[in-house]
Amino acid sequence: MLPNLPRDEIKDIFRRCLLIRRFEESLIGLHREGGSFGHFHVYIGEEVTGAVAMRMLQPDDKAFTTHRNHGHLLARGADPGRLLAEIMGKATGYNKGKGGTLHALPGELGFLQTSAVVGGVIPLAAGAAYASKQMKKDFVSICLFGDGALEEGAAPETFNIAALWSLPVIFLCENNSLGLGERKSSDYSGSTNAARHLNELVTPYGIPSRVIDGTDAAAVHQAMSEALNRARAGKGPAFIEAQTYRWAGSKPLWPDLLTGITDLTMAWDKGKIPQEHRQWHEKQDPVLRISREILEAGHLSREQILELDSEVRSEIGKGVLFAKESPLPDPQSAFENIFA
Amino acid sequence: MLPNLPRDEIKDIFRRCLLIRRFEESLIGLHREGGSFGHFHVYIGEEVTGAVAMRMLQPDDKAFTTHRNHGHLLARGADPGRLLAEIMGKATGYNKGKGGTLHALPGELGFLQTSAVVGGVIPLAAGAAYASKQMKKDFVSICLFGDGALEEGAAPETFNIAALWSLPVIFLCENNSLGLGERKSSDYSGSTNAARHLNELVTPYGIPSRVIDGTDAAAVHQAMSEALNRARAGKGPAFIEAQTYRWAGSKPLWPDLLTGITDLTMAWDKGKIPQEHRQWHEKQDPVLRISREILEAGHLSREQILELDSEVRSEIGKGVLFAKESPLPDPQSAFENIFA
Amino acid sequence: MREISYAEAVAEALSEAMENDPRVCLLGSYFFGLSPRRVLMDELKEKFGPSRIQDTPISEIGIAGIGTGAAMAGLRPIVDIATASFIFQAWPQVVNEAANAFYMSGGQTRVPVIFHILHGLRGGGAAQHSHSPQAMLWNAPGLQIMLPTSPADAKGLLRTAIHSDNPTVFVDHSLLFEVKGPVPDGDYRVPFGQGDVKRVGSDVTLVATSYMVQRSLQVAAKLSAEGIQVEVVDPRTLVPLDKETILASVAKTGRVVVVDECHRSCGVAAEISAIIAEEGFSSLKKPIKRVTRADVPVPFSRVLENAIAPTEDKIEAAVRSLVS
Amino acid sequence: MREISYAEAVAEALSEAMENDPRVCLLGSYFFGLSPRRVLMDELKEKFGPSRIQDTPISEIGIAGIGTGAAMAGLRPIVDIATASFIFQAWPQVVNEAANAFYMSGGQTRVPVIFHILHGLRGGGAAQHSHSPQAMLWNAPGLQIMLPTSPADAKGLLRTAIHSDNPTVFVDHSLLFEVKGPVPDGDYRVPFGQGDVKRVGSDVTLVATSYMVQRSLQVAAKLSAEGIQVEVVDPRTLVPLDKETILASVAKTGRVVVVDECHRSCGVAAEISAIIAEEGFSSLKKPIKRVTRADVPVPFSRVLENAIAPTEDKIEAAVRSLVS
Ligand SMILES: Cc1ncc(C[n+]2csc(CCOP(=O)(O)OP(=O)(O)O)c2C)c(N)n1
Ligand SMILES: Cc1ncc(C[n+]2csc(CCOP(=O)(O)OP(=O)(O)O)c2C)c(N)n1
Ligand SMILES: [Mg+2]
Ligand SMILES: [Mg+2]
Repeated sequence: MLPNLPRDEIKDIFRRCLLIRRFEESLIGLHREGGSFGHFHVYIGEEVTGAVAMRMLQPDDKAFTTHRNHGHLLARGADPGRLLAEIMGKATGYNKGKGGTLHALPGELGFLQTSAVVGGVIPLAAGAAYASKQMKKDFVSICLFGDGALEEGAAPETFNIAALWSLPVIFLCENNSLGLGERKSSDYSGSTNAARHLNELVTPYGIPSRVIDGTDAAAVHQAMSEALNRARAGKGPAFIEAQTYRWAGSKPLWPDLLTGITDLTMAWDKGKIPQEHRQWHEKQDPVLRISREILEAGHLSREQILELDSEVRSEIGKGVLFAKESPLPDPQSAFENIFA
Repeated sequence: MLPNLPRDEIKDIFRRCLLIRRFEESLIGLHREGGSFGHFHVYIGEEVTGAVAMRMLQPDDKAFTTHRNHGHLLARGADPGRLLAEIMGKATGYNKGKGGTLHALPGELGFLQTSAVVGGVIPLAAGAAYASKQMKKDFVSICLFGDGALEEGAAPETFNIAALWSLPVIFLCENNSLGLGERKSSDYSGSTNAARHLNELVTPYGIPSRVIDGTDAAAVHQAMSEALNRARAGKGPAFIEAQTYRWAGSKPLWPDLLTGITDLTMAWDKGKIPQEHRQWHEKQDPVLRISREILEAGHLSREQILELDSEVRSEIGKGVLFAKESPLPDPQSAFENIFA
Repeated sequence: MREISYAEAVAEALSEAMENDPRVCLLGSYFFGLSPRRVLMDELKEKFGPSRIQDTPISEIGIAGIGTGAAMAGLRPIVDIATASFIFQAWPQVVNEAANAFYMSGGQTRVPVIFHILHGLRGGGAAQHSHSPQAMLWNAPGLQIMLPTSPADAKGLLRTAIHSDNPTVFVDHSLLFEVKGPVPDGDYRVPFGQGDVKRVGSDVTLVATSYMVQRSLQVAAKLSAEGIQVEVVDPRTLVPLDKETILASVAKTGRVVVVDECHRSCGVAAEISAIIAEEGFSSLKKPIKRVTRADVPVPFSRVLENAIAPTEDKIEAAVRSLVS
Repeated sequence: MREISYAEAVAEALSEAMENDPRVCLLGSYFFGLSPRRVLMDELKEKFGPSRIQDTPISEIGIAGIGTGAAMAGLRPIVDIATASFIFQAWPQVVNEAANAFYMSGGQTRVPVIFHILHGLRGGGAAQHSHSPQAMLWNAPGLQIMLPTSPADAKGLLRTAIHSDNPTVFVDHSLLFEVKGPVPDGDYRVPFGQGDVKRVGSDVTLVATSYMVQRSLQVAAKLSAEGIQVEVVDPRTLVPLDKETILASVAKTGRVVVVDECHRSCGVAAEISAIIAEEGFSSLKKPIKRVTRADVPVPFSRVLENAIAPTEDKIEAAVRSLVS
């Protein structure tokens, strides 16, 4: 479902979804072409969660994200060119090529740390919330992390403290393990948790939680509204588990565009949906889902959707060009920024 | 209440309680006299939990304990002399003077590690249980730890794994924070947990738990029986929270015999109970409580109780003598036992 | 100048910093361990209350991370880990989050956090409570490391740390608490990266850190009576390190003993020795000696602890071996 | 003799050990990381099943502790931490429980556990995935440390580790997986504490560990053409360390470069340098040089990573500086 928001805002959410999807597709393409930018993770399948949640933040709210950050950064307004440049290790990247995909950080947008250590950002995000409280500021802190982070001890330590000190922090756990069993062989890992319901892990600490379908824009909007209100009212932390299906292209090594470059016309033309990955295109793909919902609600026509998409594609295209043409950093710059 | 056991066994439990109490009292006395044996922690107030639980173990069950270990070791049969020698850093101590109070370890009794790192033994104990399962042995593993350990991330990580792998481990959490508020100033710490009920921390993982009065011998016996049966039947871990009141003499620095050398006649002669610490003597002291219960049940007469006590005292006295007369280790032995 | 104890100097620095800047706060309050000086912390708590001096659960990785994240968002927290051995619980946050944040963000995220640890052999701490993790920390770039040894240095360095935008580890030692010395008035600071020659001498250089400076001064005083003039160099901070002061002393004496309380292998003394062996080689007249904690887990019994510790006897013997 | 790859040699050692001893098992199965060689692990899993090769949650301190506790109770587990940086999560269990157990129990509790880590610069790992924690581990007495560099050493050392009653860290490097070499048949073992001269030379000694041995051999081959004869010494284990082989080589050449991938300060090279500066001083003709990773968090971009890495160019330059 769509949140009850004006058309412009819905369009904006949709635009962000497309931006993320087209960015990731381009990235996978660039890697195929032989770009060497280390192991990376894409946000395909989780776009709606990020697009809805991140735009609800105020400019001075703080955000913390993980190895699977591209969607979060783009959803909050990161420039695709500078992000891509960072992923390609270029001097013009957000981190001057020092971070890469694992640590890409548009600091000007209120991101404070992108940590590739599973669970690493959980205490950090609570810390920013602690700062807000101590300095009597209004900002809240949002912590984005995967289901796997709940297997790390840093998570419950932080839940305890965040609850004890009523910190204005939102724990947004993106559980992308749906459709996976336990971790298999050297496969990319899925949740390995004895807890049947991950949100119950915060219940003993008295932290309220919501379990939502992360591809349902209305649900994300509703859960975030509640959590933000709670945090801003000084009532303490909240936990949201946004469930999404694991995209088939998430491979242990490199993401693989198994489901193809997204064809938005599949949203209204079922005949275009191929037999392979039919579930994905019909039910799980959040970009196709929100396209259908927007059509049905009459916010945009088919043509308008395709037009928006081509705008987005050309924006991404410019970003790709910018990143490709950007220079590599000066080797000597490796010795800068060790200390402030 | 007393467990439904033959008189001899009840007497044995009682004897262990007395042994622990008299040991700790002597230790505090020795420290007063100027013994220098580092910071130590006593088990006063928790005797019944240890005395009942430890004697239920089979010889090849494995046990892991903490900085507050004296009671556990003695309850499972440690020699007071060798334990005291260890605490005094003597060559005849269980660890040849290398461990001291914090790491005292009668290995021959199935203790594998005494860790003074809060939470340190929790994964270790699950590990011994894993070994039992892997090697298709019957032994179970018991993990003794305080309420504070639940604030460490190692605890939930282990609960998750122990549950997932159905490990034969018993988590016996001795919550001695009753009667304390949150940790105060530089006071000895009490539980600082947002969870109102500590046992609920294991519930999400599907680990069954019991909350019991740790001074109630029958309750300890019942909870341990269930947990042992479960573990031996291959049904996985169990969690027991044994609640006791914090003994007034637990100081941040050195334990202080604020409640005096225990006068067992207070068990039947209320008139002897002084105004100060009345609650302790009347309600909280597990040794006085079990004395009263034994009297009431007719297992032992007043005289028999006092006789047992004086036997115990003389045993402790011998231990003290042994420890005092034992030699210090040869300085060169510091360089032995680094590797097996 | 006023003479006060090291512990008082630290407490003064904390008190003044908290008065002057509402962003300065403490997470954890065992700054003075269980020493008698912990009354100083009680006084600070009285003065500033729990909103500024926050007691915490036993959750080192959580608290270190919260301090780090708070620093990223503009607070200037001092995270008190107390016994240094338990910074291991916080290791991922200290060495992999706090230390890396500024660099890996390309200079965007500043982390003005201080981690306070009480390191070293304290008598009976045994294997699990006696660590000196400063060598491991030095191997994690991005952290500043201060190890004051006098009241004036303690106050002046702590002030510098509090005003720094970088994560700093305050490597403290409870055996220093009662050391007395003159402390200047006013808002003086001791800059990082500036070593101090704690005693001038011409025969042998003793490079020592933290409590080992005190031991080295004792040995120097004793040997001076015999005509052996020992120079005691105290780097005061490891990151940044004042190599020049060390190398200048070695250039003068040609003989050097490095004294340090870490375990020997890859300890602080190893690094200082390696620097001298590379950059001060031409002035060396004798092998570089190290006096360190032996590569042995710390035993409990005092006689054993002593056997593995960098004691005055061992420092003295090392110096003598270079001048005989 | 058969020629196989390093990765195959490791897989053989694991397979044979699990066949021969039901107590040997694996906790975690990213032994070959995400390299193409991970098919070897898939084969082992096929052969031994999940009861012997257990996948785990993302819970390093839990798993390291469970491996340690299991070892205490008689199992012989191999705990695979995979990327070395995440052994920091397990730090308290590795350095404060496993390392200390035998000693602090006065020789009662044996801990036959192996921790496997993939360390080092792997190209694009950036600040949080590229650690070489062997120096920090060396500073924690009670741990054996092996760093094989050839297929034969890998198999032979791993066998020794599996039969040892002490905790061992297997410091592995994914850039070694494809190195090929002869591997003897049968149950041979490579003893711990016995270094290996990987190339004989008379002019300069290169002491190198892990993947740096391969780089050093490249440089030695190149310089040999110019008449500079470099001896490459590979200690193979840090704990125990074969000082004799290192010192004998230095006695012969009088010139030494220590090469190592840890961050510079308090790294492995620092320790080896300090040992030589103390015990091999009289044979030194030149300062002891170190080529290490710089004291900089690891940057992502390859050009930057290269700038801080101990590359062949830098090794060559260091050697040349000693012979010019
Ligand atoms: C502490 C730590 N352990 C292991 C890893 C290796 N690792 C990288 S991503 C990943 C899976 C993370 O799963 P999840 O948190 O659910 O995020 P997802 O990738 O599914 O979005 C693992 C195990 C790591 N980065 N950090
Ligand atoms: C990891 C760690 N952090 C801090 C300490 C210091 N410490 C020693 S005992 C203790 C309190 C432990 O409380 P609890 O686990 O409830 O045990 P109790 O002493 O109450 O029996 C603390 C914080 C420690 N030993 N280990
Ligand atoms: Mg996930
Ligand atoms: Mg307690």
